[in-house]
Amino acid sequence: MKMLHTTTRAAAIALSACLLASAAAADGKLAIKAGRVLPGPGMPELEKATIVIENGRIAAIGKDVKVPWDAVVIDAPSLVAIPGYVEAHSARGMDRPNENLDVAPFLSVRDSIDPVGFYFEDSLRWGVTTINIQQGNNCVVAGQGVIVRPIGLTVDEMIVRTPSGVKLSASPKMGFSAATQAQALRRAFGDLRRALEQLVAEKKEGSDRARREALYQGRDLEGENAKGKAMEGAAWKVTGLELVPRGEIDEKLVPLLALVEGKLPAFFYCGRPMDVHTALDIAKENGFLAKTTLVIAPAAYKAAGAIAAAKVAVILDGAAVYVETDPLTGEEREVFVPGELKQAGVRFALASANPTTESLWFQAAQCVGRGMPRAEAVAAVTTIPAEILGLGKQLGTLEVGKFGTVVLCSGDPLSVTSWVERVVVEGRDVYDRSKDVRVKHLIGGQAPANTQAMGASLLGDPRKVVCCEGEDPEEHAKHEAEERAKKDKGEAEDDK
Amino acid sequence: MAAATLVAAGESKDQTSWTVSAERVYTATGKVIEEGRVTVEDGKIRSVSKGGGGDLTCHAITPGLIDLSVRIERDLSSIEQSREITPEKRVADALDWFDEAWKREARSGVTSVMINPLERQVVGGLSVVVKTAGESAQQRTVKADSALYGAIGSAPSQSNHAAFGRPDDFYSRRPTTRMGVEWEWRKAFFDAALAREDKNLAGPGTLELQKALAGDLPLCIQAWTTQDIRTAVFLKEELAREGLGKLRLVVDAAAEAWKEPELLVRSATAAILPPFSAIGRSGDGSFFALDTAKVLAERGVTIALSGHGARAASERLCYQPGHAMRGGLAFDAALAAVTINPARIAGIDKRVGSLEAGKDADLVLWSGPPFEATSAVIGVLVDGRLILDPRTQNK
Amino acid sequence: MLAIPSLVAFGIAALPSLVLGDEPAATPKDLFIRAEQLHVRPGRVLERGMLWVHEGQIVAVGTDLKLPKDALVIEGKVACAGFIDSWSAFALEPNAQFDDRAGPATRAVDAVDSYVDERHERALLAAGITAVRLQPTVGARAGGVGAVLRLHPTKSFAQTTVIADACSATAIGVSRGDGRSFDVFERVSAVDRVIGAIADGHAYLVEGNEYRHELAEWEKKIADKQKELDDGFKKAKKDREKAQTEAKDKGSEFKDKEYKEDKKPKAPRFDEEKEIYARIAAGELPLVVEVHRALEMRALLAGTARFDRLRLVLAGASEAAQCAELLVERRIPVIVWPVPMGVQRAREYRGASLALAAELDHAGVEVLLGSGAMDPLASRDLPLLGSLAVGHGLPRETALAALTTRPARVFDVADQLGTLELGRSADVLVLDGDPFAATTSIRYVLSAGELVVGEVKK
Amino acid sequence: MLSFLLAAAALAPANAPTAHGADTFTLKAAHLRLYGNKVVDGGVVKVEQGKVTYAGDAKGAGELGPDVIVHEGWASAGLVAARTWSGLGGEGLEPKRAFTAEARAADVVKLGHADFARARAEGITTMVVALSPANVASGITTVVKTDGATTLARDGHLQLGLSSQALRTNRFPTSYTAAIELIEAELAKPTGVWERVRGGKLPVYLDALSRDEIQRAVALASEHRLTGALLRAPLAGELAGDIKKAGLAVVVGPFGPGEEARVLASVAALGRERVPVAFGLESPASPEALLRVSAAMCMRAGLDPVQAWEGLTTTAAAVAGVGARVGKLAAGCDADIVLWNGDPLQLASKVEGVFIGGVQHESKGGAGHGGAH
Repeated sequence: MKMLHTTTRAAAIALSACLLASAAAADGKLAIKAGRVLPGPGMPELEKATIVIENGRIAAIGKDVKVPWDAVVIDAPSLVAIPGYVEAHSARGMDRPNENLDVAPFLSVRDSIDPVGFYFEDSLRWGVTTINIQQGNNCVVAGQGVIVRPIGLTVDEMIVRTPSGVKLSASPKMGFSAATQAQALRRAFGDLRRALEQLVAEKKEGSDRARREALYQGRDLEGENAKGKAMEGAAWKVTGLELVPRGEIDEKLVPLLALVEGKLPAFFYCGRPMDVHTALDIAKENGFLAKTTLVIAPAAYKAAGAIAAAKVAVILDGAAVYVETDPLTGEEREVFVPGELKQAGVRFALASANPTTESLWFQAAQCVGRGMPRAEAVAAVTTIPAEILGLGKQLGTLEVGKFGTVVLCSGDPLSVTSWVERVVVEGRDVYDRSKDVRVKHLIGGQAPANTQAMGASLLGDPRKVVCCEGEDPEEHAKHEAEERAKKDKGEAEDDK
Repeated sequence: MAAATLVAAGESKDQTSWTVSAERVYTATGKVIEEGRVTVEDGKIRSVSKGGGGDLTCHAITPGLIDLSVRIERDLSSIEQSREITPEKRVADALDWFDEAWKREARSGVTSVMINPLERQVVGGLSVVVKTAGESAQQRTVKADSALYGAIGSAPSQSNHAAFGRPDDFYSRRPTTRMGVEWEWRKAFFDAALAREDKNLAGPGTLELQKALAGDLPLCIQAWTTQDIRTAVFLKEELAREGLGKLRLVVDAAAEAWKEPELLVRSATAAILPPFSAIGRSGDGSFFALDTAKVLAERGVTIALSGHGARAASERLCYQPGHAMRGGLAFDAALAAVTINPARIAGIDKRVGSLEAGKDADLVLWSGPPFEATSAVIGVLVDGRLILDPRTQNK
Repeated sequence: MLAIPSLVAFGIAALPSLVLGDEPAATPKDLFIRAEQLHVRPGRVLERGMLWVHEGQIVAVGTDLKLPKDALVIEGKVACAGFIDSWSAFALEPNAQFDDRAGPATRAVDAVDSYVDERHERALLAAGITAVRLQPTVGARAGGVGAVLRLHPTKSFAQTTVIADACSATAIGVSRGDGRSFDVFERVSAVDRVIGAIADGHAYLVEGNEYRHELAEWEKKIADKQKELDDGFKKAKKDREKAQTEAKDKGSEFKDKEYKEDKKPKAPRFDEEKEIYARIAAGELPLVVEVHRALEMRALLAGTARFDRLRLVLAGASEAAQCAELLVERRIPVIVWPVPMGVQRAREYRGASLALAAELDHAGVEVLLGSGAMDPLASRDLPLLGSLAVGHGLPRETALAALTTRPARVFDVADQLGTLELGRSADVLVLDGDPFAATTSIRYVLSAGELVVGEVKK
Repeated sequence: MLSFLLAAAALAPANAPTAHGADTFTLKAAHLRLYGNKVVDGGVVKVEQGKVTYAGDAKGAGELGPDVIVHEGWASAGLVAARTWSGLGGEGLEPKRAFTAEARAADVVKLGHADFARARAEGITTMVVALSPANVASGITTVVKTDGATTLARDGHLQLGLSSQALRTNRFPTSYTAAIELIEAELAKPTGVWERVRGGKLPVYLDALSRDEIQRAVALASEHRLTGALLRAPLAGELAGDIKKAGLAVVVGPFGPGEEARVLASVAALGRERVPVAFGLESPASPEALLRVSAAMCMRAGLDPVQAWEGLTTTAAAVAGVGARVGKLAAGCDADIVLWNGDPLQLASKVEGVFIGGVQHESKGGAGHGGAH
């Protein structure tokens, strides 16, 4: 999905700053008085209820809750409060979503995140308050992802948890085929295993020899004590790994080892049904099936049976309605993918098809439109993704003890006419639509002060340079250049 | 829950008489009937009244949606590129009646579409309005030569270049700039005007241009950005000033119309809006504000929404009114913008565009409030034929 | 006429029931086949033969078997083993066909799409193809490890893989119509490349064996030493203390005596490609080489003569007739592709004759038939290509062998496929006439003892 | 006897009369396929000066002449390929202009070309040498025999290309619309090729691929009452009704292994609608053997065997406009006879002898196929 970067970076920072002005008032107490509260999928809704947040967590919620005297109060009698949406997998928000190295689990996307990117702002605008950012799908074994909240000017401010897991793909990376992709995946784990075995062998041989030497020289043996630990829960074991102190294991191997040891979740991309089998086999062979979540393209729905049998959860990375062409007749048919997944008994979360109009709310709404019970549709964008990310106890619903992350909508959250008016993330009042410059721009086309008028600035072609009234052409040229640079980055996201 | 499959065979295929009832019937005549019913006889609407029951039921009924800017021509072989001005060429002659796109449109509630020539030409030729389903080409044609269609902007000059070396394609030709495109437009009309007196000046296409000048043939110009919309309107005003003619102007893909709505208002120009875009970025480098439809509607401009024949289900015409409403457009105006307005613009409102006795039985059946993301098109009738069967949906 | 209507259906959506193919009712434990002519194997035909299939296995063949009770009885004119396409791309992911990253260790099974349209698979079965040898990257330098799969409309290929590593394949100077052309030097070096790879594999094999041997020796030696050291420890300890005190007295500093032992032998570096070529050199895997010009064939044969366990198979082999006697002498089978379609611009096929199969057979070369792996659906028409080969002089019996027993033997699956002998899993065709007659239709097809084409009323 | 025949064949140079000398003899064959599914066992064909004077059972044959050839297998009329590029040496296209209606395949074709020897070896005795479909008006086909000498019809058909392949962005026209307008303009001309086409004196070959293109071609044909056939038209069967109404035939193929089932089913559908179907080739680009392979594949897909055989002989001859002379074994027809070791309808049957105009030709083709262009 392309992203639009049209303001100058300076302006963008100013913009984000204004969004976060009130974020300073963190860790204090905050009370939200909402006209309606929809605490979570299937939970009874509350009329005129209050949510009290202390130290970032929900301290109380209900109709007659006492508001602490020192709490900041958001009085929103006309608004509807819902838990923030959870994006279980996204390759957006990075300067570049894909890495050229085929196997690079030692990388982390945190080094690639652009905190002032519009993606994060847009996410807030559409009620997405937690995002698991993973590398793009064009990889073999990709880097480790991070879970962020879309607020803050530095990556560290944003981070909820890192690493969130390793990204792998069973679909051919560019230039690969199904055969060579599977080969590359197996090679990665085979190399790991051989490396570990050799490490252990050398270690063992070393200590044996030392012992013999000591015997020969008549010295008493001072025993080796290894600080290492053996692999547990893996399909293949390297016996005696405990002999090797962790420090001595090549750090490039560590993430894959963690995967094999079941210590790190795996997000395995499958673009086609056949890829699902490759992914499941690799995960089984190497013992991390239990920690695996499949990120599937709509086309992969045909493998729903196999997915259900393997008892893994999936994240649907794409549109809910898939247009499929019959290979024999050329006729098209529309498949409602979440429906297929549900029917097969697969546990699934939905991901945004684009950062705005087809964000999580829209995906859920589509499901309702195609006859899925509302509770199930909403769960697929709140509780289930939260659970997939291991944040089920913190996120997904509005309950005492969970994160005080609340989205206030102008009406039914799944209605096209509703807008996100306020967002509170872990007790911090981080978004107010009435102060949002960019949303005014998107709706009314009012370009924010000291930024380039839209449209004209997007004409990549020098022939079509159009200056706005009173604009210094030199400035303009600078913007142009920046525009193109940013636009390209946007483009780069397409090949994820 | 799988698959919106079109009704392929079976008894209902040839049935053209139905009684359809719904909690709400939106007639697009300004009237909404609670607990209403539409009776269809031999492909025509017989009555629209209160009452339930019938063969098909659903939450809401609207008239079949009409899209005035759909591209179904397969490729460049649908336009004659040896000249940039080809007003006499009929897009109908290059149509692929077997294209899956027809069903795609029908499935999502679009029952009539205007097919326009590709924008690679300056003046591409004659558009045609057809139903998205039906037996033969003749039966499906609602209005032949429904408009003269062309483009202003970067498209007609795209990949053209000044002739150098041995020209081995048609792209070594004028125009190579917006200026060039505009010049071609004016030349075409002025020549056509002159040819009224001096028949020797007449050539292929002159007749069509003259019809457009006389206002007998709507002139539909694709113009995304505000400067292109200006050019289109100025062209109309100049021709009027010179006393050469009175164009019935329609601007297609008017993404930046929000910048200067006055242009359209003062020239009584109708606008076809392109699909709303996630982050404002729209075609030809334009920026498409979300409240464009609202602004134009409030200024009294006749607007029609379009899906531009999107392949992805979520980008089709049936979702565009929702986006427009999000931008502030009232429901009734949104409904009009995909039914009666386009019908009027294309001059087919006698047959389609609203639910009234005597009109074609083009109906859309909705699972919930129309245009909401939580609603789906679950049934479609075209000329009384059941194209999408609500009894098989959302099961 | 079952085969025909069901084939017709594929084009026409208006016949959904046929398009989907009627699911054969759950096949009973026992099937009993009666045929006027039962080809147990080419050359062994039973008049009024009978075949008893129990739980998918052939448990009895003869002329006077008694009908097991509540067995499903299938009758027809001719019965024979299901056809095997020796050279197919059916169900292979398209990218895999021309993937230049592929190497000897790339595996066909990884490129098999279990979700290939069921109607395509039924079309193959309806044409009598019950198994295929799949080989990715037909055109690239290395085809990797090929597999033999049984076809079954409802089972996934994972369930029907007969052998996952049936062979390894490579090609010499083959452009496959993709416009690549090779000058003579390139082609000669391609031959050297193949021979070199086999040699490396052989060396790798030897190296590995030597290492294991040396390691064993070393371990034994060390074990002895260990024992001797354990025994000598008390004394060594005394000696050391003595030496230490002496040193103190002398005022000179004490030094432990230096310990020596043989170094542990180093394991050869793991190499996935050499692993494969080692198996090839050891004769575990046949090596299929697509090569067309007599010049390269001779060079290849000459260069590989010294690998006595190597199992070479030629494919394509347009000019093989010119070195037939060599092929006979080396007992090298040849997979012939009767109609090189879609490659009209590929130079290597110039001079490919439709009579090639017949000529080679006449000269005594073991001929197999394959559909060329250019088009995934070509396998469907392999029987027609068989007829065509017959029409150009190949004896019927040989043609039948080329589609059944021979591929089964060459790819090491003879114990399961290729004949109607005891113990084989039942892949059986029941036809209403000569298998090579265009007018013959296939009435019933059994895949692993399951009725997958045709219906029998009890 | 047979062995003698083959020996003679081996000795005989191409195009030269064999031991029998004169093109007058009597053929006794175990089975005769006269036409369609008309098969005579123990049949006799009498040939005088290259013409068949009698074909039928032994009784009706009367007195047999001095030269009697006995064939233990089958005999049939020589096969007819309704389309091929053989003998053109790749000169089948004049790409500079889209309209080259006056271009004649007859001016290019080399009758002695090895392509024809290979065709003969497959039992093909008559071929329509057509042009590339990459022009709107490609030119005029020619109908020749594969004996290396005989031209049956110098002007066969006017070949028109209505597929997107005939439209290019480097020449006029670039659109279906203009292409059809231009053809109609040409048809209005009073003289030349187009006049003969308009008057139905010269049939057309209309090349089209997608269904919309077929639709346009059929519309054009029926509007101007053109006679002739569609070329290729892979999915013509799905429009069989319209094609039948327009009175057109369809020249299908060549089909190779793996051809789409939908395309083969379309041919079967044409057969069911009784639309005349003839088989064509694109030799030397693909093997001549594909003529019979195509027929066999269509039979597998449901085409009636009789129609399949006629598509290889009588129908093809009719489409080629030489139905009176070739395509069947009947008195008055040319003595183009093929000897087979089995039913010629079977792919597995082998060609054992070929007579063209009563003259026997060696039936071994040039080694292999293809490439030679």
